Amino acid sequence: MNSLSSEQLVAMFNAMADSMKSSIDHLCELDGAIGDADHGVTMSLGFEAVRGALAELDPQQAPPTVVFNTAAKSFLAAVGASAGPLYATAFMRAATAVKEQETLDAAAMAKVVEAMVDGIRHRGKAEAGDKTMLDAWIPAAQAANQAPADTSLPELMRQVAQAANAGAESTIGMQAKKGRSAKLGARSVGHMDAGAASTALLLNAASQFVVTTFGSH
Amino acid sequence: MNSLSSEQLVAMFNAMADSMKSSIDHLCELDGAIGDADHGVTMSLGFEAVRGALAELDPQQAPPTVVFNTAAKSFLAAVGASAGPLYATAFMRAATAVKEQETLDAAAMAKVVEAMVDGIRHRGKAEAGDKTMLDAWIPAAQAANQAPADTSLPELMRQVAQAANAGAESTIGMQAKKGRSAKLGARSVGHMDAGAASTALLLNAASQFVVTTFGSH
Amino acid sequence: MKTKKLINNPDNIIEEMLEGVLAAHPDHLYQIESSPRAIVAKNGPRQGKVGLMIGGGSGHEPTFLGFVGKGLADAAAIGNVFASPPPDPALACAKAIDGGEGVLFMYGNYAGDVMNFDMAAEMAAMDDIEVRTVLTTDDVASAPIENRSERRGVAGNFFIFKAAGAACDKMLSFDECERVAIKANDHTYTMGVALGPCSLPHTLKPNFELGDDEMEIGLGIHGEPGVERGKLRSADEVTDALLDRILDEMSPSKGDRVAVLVNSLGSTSLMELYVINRRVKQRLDDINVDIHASWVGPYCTSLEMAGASITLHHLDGELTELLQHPCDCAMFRAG
Amino acid sequence: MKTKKLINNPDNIIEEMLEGVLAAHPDHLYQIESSPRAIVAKNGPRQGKVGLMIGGGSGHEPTFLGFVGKGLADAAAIGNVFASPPPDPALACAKAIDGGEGVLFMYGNYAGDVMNFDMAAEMAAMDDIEVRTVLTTDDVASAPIENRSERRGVAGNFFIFKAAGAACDKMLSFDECERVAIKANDHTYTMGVALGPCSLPHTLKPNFELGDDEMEIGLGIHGEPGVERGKLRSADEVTDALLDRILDEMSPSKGDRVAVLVNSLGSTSLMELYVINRRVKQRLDDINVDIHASWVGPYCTSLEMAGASITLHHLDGELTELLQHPCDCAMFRAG
Ligand SMILES: Nc1ncnc2c1ncn2[C@@H]1O[C@H](COP(=O)(O)OP(=O)(O)O)[C@@H](O)[C@H]1O
Ligand SMILES: Nc1ncnc2c1ncn2[C@@H]1O[C@H](COP(=O)(O)OP(=O)(O)O)[C@@H](O)[C@H]1O
Ligand SMILES: [Mg+2]
Ligand SMILES: [Mg+2]
Ligand SMILES: [Mg+2]
Ligand SMILES: [Mg+2]
Repeated sequence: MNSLSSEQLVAMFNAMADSMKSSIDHLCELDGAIGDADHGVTMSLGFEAVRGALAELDPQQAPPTVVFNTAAKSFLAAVGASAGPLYATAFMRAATAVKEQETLDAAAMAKVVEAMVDGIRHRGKAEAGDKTMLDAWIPAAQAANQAPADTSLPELMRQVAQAANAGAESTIGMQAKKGRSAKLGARSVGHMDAGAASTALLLNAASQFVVTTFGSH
Repeated sequence: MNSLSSEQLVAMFNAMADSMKSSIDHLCELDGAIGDADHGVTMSLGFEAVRGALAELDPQQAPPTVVFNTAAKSFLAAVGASAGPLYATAFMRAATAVKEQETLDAAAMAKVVEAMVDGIRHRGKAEAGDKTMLDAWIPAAQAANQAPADTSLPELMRQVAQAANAGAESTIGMQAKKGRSAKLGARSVGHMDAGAASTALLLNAASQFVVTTFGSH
Repeated sequence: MKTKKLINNPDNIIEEMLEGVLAAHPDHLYQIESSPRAIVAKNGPRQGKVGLMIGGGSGHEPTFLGFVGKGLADAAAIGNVFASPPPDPALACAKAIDGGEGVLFMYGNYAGDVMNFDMAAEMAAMDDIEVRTVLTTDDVASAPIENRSERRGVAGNFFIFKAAGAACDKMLSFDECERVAIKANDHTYTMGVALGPCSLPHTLKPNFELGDDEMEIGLGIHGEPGVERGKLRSADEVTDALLDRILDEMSPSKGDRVAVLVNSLGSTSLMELYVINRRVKQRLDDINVDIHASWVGPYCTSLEMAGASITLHHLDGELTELLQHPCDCAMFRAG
Repeated sequence: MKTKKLINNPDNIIEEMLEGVLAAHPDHLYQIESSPRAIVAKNGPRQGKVGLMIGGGSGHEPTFLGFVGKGLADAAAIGNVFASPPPDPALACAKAIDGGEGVLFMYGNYAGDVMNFDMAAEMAAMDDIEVRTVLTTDDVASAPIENRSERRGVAGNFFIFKAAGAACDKMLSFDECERVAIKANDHTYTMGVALGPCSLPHTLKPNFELGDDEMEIGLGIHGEPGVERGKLRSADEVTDALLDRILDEMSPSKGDRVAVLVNSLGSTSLMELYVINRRVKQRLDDINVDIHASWVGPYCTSLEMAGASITLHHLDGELTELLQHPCDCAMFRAG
């Protein structure tokens, strides 16, 4: 069965970093409509810091749990903001979830996604429907959780990404309840949440990476 | 012979005030190209102050010399800037030049224009060709001075205004030597001097007023 | 079209700004070597004194950096532009300024700041430093009065930090310092208006759009949408609109005293601010409210945003004394 | 498209601004009743002291108003936006601050100011008040060094007025005060850069045009064209371009001391100014020039113009002492 090595996991983080870098303006624009216009900068700075920290690791010596923990620390230290604690906590939970694993197969990746959602929920105390990144992450975790046991890693990631896309889309109709845009009330309706948008981009980049690495089945 | 009463002189000042008011943006733009973009504001504020002060006079009791002195004081008090001392001095000289006169005929108006030039020259210490309002005032005074003794008041004013127009035009090719735009050196070439432009506008408004009042001969 | 700024690589802008700040204010401030986004007052922190840490995203200068100094804040944790700092600099500040009596964390109420500073507080607790947090929530426009605790902290920080800093400097107990901080926040009301956007150094694009003849009342200091968008009105009308909402909530009695802050969001000139201040004085005179003191200028900015805010700090004897207490900061002095 | 401003009728803007200034700073300033554009320090002027009057057009706040106070200027004569005041307020100031030892007039070297203030000086002489004038000419870009006396006065006013004000406050003789003022001016060098225009309240139109990606070095504080227009460069490159011209003229020796002013023309943010200040420090460190003190912020603005200027004040023992001399003004305090 397909399974990501630590080296491949690092490469997947780099693919996500690339995706954030090329989306800076787009995400800032989304955040600008109902927030403070910095989400693209924050996500890109954060993932560039992750890229840099992971490059220092020797993937032979560093199992996936170390990769996630390194990502957590470097992301947080680089950016703060809302995204910092949320993603740092998410990555730390992911690190715990894969503590014993040498490589990550479909089942492990499903655990990763679910652990990340737990982390984001724990840190931010938001609920589904509050118009945050959770509205992309929760359906992503549900897709991972509901996938049959024999789903391949590429197929799993495809479904996860697709669910995140739909989740991000669904935030357009929502009224913000958490975060900066919450002060907006009804005026937040009609705009996609920037954090949900970046979630979808990240999971699509991850899915694409897996497909490229293993083929689509 | 045609001769301006004090009442008509006041009305002529009001016509000049109207002209300045409708030229604020134009004169500011000219000043902006090589100066500090305020000449239209200054001239209009100044002439509005003159309008206000002259309205307080009883023209029956106030000979032309009083009108000019009142204009000098109110203009200066309202605006300062470069235009303030220059026009205040000019009006004071005009007041002296017509001290004995009950009304102003062509000869008196010629003296007024020449006295004003003397005042501006005395106060500003500029020379012909320095790219200032003098480059419109000096030809205006020359026209007044060279007009045959029998020139009618409307005709005199027409010639004065025409000379000022040509003088203002001639500043386009000049390099500034006095005033704010003097720091510019060669970059001042190609722009009409704002003070010369307002001089032409003032003298045209005055000429038009005289023509309207007395007909063109 | 990109907004023009005098910057170098935007990735380094905070470090470069801090280098410039330290170069200009070496007698007031130092940077913690292991955590350079932690900026500490040279003469503030001392044994037996409650420490006061403030902080938040950059781009609001002189808030927060400028209010670090003897008599006001002991340290500031500095984030990226409009982004909360991570926990690390806040933790480093807490350690540097702890005088054994606990450390007060004060900052504007934004989700990101709360998460990061709370993490820092938890970490400080592990090092046996007691941290308590008082959030500033002076932005009247950002939530109805029933939900005051959800409001954002904006320019009123100036008065709230000043009161708390004075309490700390007077060596009051942790309980007292916390009480004073909460009280100062409760007595502080801000309303702002924006006329034009600012641009983040990374994007150089306006962070919101506003019609050529429009203004927005209640817009946040990071460009978060406000409560009312409309045609630009005269300074007096805008001042009245802002003051009406403030006075409505504050409901001062005749003879009450206030301190006033008329603040520029960035590019609005002192000339305009003083015109506004004139109207504030007229309105307060009309209802017999005394002005104890006024500050007019750029105290809490949003980079080069155009607009202004008005803050009233509703004084009683205690708050007056705290306001008068001397302080000596890099970018602000009083007393 | 009109520039948006928080103003009322522009014809009243100076009176309204002054009303707001007096409302905010009643302990520092008063207005002469018969000449309301004459603003006088409450605690500055006194018998036996040379009086210092500064002044010029409005729109540069906190210059000139903000520098009136004990230890600095005794009074300021206030003009319309970018327009010299008429002689009357200057004369009123001179009368109000004359302590029997004479009055020093100091202001930037602009034709309009010279004409108006000279008229005031002549009128003062008729009232037996001796007036001497020292023009500030710190703008390096505005004329070649051979014609230093033709240069404009810009942000360096800050240091020049400070030195002269200290000399007056120390009760030095008229000759000494004049000597110090001239010396301070000779030791002060400013270079500025503009990134965008401002608009006069009456026209609400940009006072000059600049390409979307352009800057102009040496542009005057009223928008007068500068010496070099080009593509916007990085903060470090621009700082170097400005400093190179200053250092070239000042030609400091190793171990010399300077005071630094990094000034915003209006909408350029503190963040950018501190980035510039960082580079100034690096450059001065490189050539072993000591920084005695630095000021960073909006000290001499052009309404909301975008851009900045750098001023170096070349110190010796005397100028250092004068700079350190305390002053307490409405918008500025030192010592
Ligand atoms: N409490 C929360 N729980 C989950 N997600 C949140 C929460 N608060 C904010 N977010 C997400 O963070 C995004 C904003 O992130 P970012 O712009 O980086 O931080 P900031 O809000 O500090 O500027 C929002 O679009 C939203 O998706
Ligand atoms: N010394 C001078 N002599 C004659 N005219 C002058 C002199 N200096 C300036 N001017 C005129 O004044 C005009 C500028 O006036 P204005 O804009 O009102 O004043 P300021 O230069 O103070 O902004 C110039 O265009 C020029 O024509
Ligand atoms: Mg954001
Ligand atoms: Mg002008
Ligand atoms: Mg943010
Ligand atoms: Mg002018």
